[in-house]
Amino acid sequence: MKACVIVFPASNCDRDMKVALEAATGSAVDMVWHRETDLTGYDLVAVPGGFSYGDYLRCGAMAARSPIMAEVIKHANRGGHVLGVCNGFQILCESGLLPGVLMRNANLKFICKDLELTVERNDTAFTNGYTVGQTITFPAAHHDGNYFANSETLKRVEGEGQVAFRYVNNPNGSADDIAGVYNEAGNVLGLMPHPERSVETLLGGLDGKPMFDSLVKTAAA
Amino acid sequence: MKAKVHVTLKNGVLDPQGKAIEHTLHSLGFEGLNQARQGKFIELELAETDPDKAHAQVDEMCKKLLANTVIENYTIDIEG
Amino acid sequence: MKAKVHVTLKNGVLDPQGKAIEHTLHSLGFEGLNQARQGKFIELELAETDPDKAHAQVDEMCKKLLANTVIENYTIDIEG
Amino acid sequence: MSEITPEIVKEHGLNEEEYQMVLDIMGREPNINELGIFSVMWSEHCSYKSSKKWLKTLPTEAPWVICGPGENAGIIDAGDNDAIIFKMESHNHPSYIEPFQGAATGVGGIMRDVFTMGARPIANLNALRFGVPEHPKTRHLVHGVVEGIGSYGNCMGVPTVGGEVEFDSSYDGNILVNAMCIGLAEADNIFYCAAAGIGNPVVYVGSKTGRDGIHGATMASTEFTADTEDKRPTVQVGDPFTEKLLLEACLELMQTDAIVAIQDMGAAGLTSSSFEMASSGGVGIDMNLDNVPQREENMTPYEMMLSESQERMLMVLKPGKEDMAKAIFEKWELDFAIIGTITDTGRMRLFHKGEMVGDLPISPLADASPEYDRPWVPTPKRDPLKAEDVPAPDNMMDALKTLISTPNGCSKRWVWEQYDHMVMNDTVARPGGDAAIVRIHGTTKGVATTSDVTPRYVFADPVEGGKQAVAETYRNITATGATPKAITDNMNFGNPERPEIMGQFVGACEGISAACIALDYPVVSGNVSLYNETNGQGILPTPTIGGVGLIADVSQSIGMAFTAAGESIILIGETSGHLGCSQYLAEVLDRKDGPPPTVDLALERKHGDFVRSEILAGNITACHDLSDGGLAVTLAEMAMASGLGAEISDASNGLVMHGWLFGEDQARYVAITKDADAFLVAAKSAGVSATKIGEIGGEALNIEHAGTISVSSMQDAHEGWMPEFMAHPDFED
Ligand SMILES: Nc1ncnc2c1ncn2[C@@H]1O[C@H](COP(=O)(O)OP(=O)(O)O)[C@@H](O)[C@H]1O
Ligand SMILES: [Mg+2]
Repeated sequence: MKACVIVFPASNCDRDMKVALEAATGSAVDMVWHRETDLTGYDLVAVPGGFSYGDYLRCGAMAARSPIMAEVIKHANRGGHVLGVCNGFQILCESGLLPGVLMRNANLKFICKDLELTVERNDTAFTNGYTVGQTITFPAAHHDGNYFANSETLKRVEGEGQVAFRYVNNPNGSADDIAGVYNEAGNVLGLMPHPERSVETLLGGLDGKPMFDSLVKTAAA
Repeated sequence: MKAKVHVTLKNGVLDPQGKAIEHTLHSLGFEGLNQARQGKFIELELAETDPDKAHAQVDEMCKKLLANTVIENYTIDIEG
Repeated sequence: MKAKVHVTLKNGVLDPQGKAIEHTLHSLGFEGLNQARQGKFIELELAETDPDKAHAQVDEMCKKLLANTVIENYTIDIEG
Repeated sequence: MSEITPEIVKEHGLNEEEYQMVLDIMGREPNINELGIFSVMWSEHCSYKSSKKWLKTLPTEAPWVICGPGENAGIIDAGDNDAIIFKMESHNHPSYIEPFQGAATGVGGIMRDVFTMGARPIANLNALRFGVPEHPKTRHLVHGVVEGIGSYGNCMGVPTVGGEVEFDSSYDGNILVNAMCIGLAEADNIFYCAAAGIGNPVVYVGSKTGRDGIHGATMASTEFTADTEDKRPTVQVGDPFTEKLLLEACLELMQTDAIVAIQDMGAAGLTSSSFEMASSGGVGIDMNLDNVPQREENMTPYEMMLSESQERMLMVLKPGKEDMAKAIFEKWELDFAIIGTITDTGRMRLFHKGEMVGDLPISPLADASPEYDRPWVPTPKRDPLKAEDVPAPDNMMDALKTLISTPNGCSKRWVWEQYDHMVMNDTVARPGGDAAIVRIHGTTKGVATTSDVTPRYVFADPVEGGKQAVAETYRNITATGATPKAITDNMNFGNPERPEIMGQFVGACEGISAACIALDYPVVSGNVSLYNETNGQGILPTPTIGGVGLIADVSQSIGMAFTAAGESIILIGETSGHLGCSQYLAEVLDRKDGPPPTVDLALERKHGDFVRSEILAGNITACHDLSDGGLAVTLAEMAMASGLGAEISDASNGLVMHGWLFGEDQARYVAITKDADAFLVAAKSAGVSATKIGEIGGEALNIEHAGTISVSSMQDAHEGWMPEFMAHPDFED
């Protein structure tokens, strides 16, 4: 699998994502600066966590207007895989690739802790290493993870099976306990918790590994 | 010219900050507060001297960046 | 009654958000933007029916919670 | 008529004697720009005039020390060309005035100190002290400070892995916000501040200069009074987004050979950075202030020289490297301006709009900065307090529950969960244990770190208290399996012009020195914050110690949570039941008398070496040191961290039970082992006192002759206070 990680000004989980992807793919992962304009040749484009543009104005808003995002959208429309984590999820929502928005956590506090999630589907490129209903643990670290969509959109997201993960104990006020969503085609995933922080026993456990392995397997198939 | 932009959440959109303000003001003993909503107030200084053109330019800025029109409304006031 | 509160940074206080907005609007190709400043706009719905009392109450709210008077100014408009 | 009136001199915080020195150095009356420069350069904050004499007595050397105090931060060698760079710094006064921005810019400032030297920050800590919870400002301050620290560190993508939070009435009007940063650099690519190369360009990078924080450095050096309000406009606002860009841009430029010298603009901004660079390099600088990137219109030379706008750096580049450097900073969307030239004049000459607006000799100004031998009196020793003479609690387990649920004894999870403590994916030991551990990226090596001080001990006996602070960091690091290597200190004290306060400072330095020498654990950096007084009431003397240790293989490190039922619980060290100055005395009996425990440094060393070697040999599965609240609290914390209980047998051995359970004798650890017999033999042959006191098991902590308490009820009590306290609304007076 050929993967790259997009770097915006003040992305800060870019290296973590690169390390996780390199461990899974066994090959070098490119870092792509947000001013670049070509994403051909990649199987997976990862939009990492962090504080692009300081989270100023609205989280992800300024990054979503970067030149590279037009290419990310093209890549998604070609059927390529896109994974947005944390700030990456916010950016994908702001760019219109994913439905809904991420608002300030209900208690207005930044929250950093391990969170339990349930896997809603395992028929996507991201999750075929899990079982449906499985409980997994990813660390989360965010200030704006409160998923919101208007009732119509939410109905559609639920109806089309676009919910990827739900929180076991909702930490931030997200609608329907949603922790991650797919686009309609299922090739774009955004989620708040960090699978890339969960690929080593010594750190946050191993529950993130099946996601990366699943992507590699899909790309090879 | 100066432009003043108000960006507010659409009706029905969750407003965690507004909710928290309400909650805190209540616990601080303020009675009779029915609702609080928090929005943004952005002031721009423009080189443009024609009010209509300035308005059009700011409208463009709102659509492209300042507001997320899925959840937010905006209003623009242009001042001498 | 309704109260509209504008909370803005005092003159001379750095506005990192405004700066970033300015910067991004420039890179989106908007020319002639000299400055952007970002503040807050808070709308309150009050049970109070006397404008003066409502004003006094909101002033209190601003001092206690809505504004950080070390670095921010605020203005209050009361509407029918 | 003279431009500089006595009032102006006084406003600049210079006394008559100091002003006479200014006149002597200048050979004429200074203009206002020059006076402003003297004022900040000779402020307590920049000149260390009250503390210098005593700081010089601290031990600063060891074979692994690459750079001791004097530079932006201290540096130790971690092998394989890895250098660990760290320092702690206070932002006490600004945080009291505006908690969010004050704390945030404190974090920003300490990170700049570290990355100026070529290091990528890999861990932050914060040691916080607030007034009592009942004080009307406390909640507001906690709220703002924690949010400010989080907002800055989280945005920077540097994990905040440790710290302290304590409450005491002495901090009611004077909170302490001490921020520490640890960075990782290549040992052969470290950057210093000494300017060199006549004709080389002096370059300004980062944010634009505004009118922020003018006189911030002088403010940090005077007592608070009721009219502090007037100083409010000097508050600086932090911009972590810009700092993150500045970090990446600096590190990128540091991979080239363009930089001769670099210095961050911290307190006293352009003045102190340019003077420090020039005086360490023995050169002069001509500076053209017209080229300084300015955020506001009509800024005067005075304002530009004294501004404390954040997120700025000053560099000297090699000739011809300007364009390449500029391209890097422009890529990162930062200002870049050539504002000066290195000269051989030995003078700082300032130009503005075609005129020379300042002309100062550099080394006389730096060398002549005042140094005081302030009068001091030692703190009187307190009478001994025997455990038998201290009343027992009605119920031991209730007393334990009190100790783990008070503001000072409760869990600080509410705080650290607002800090991203995992970003960079190398946090092997998260907050909540003894020391946090971050792995050195791409290796098996780890850096263990903690911050500690017990101000009530230091107040009662500055010398023993100073030793204890160092010893506690030593134990916290040791308990993870790492070897303590060096410390940074942040000396927070009251008004040094009072002999009792100066005596606390002198005593603490003596104690810290003794401990550093005995433990082979030198001081490599530090910071002094004096005048922490409000209307004549000083804070408890608080010399915060930030300890740093190294471990070769992080997979050998251990935590403090009980590991498995059936494993043996060993108490290491001697217990006399010392209750003077203890948490038990303070929280259960509401008393603060008695002397603090004495610290036997030889014993600390012996026990530390033994525990560490047993951990690395794989003979200890979990370990926790004994500090506040003694044995009972240590056992409770190990139980709460694991959810497992324990059966403890009465090994009080003739001591009163509350002395055995709550005494705070030093040099002690609780270690968990699978093979108690072998462990006790090893301890005996090392000459270390060790006793098996029980076994892990069950769902309660059951202490023979003392009582039982369920682990879950302890957890509820321990986790309860802080969230509940902070859930109340935030009064701003
Ligand atoms: N402000 C803080 N930021 C991060 N971690 C903190 C903070 N305050 C306390 N902690 C963490 O809580 C734990 C307990 O702190 P403390 O009681 O001071 O420990 P000890 O007694 O072992 O020195 C430590 O792991 C410490 O790092
Ligand atoms: Mg401590």
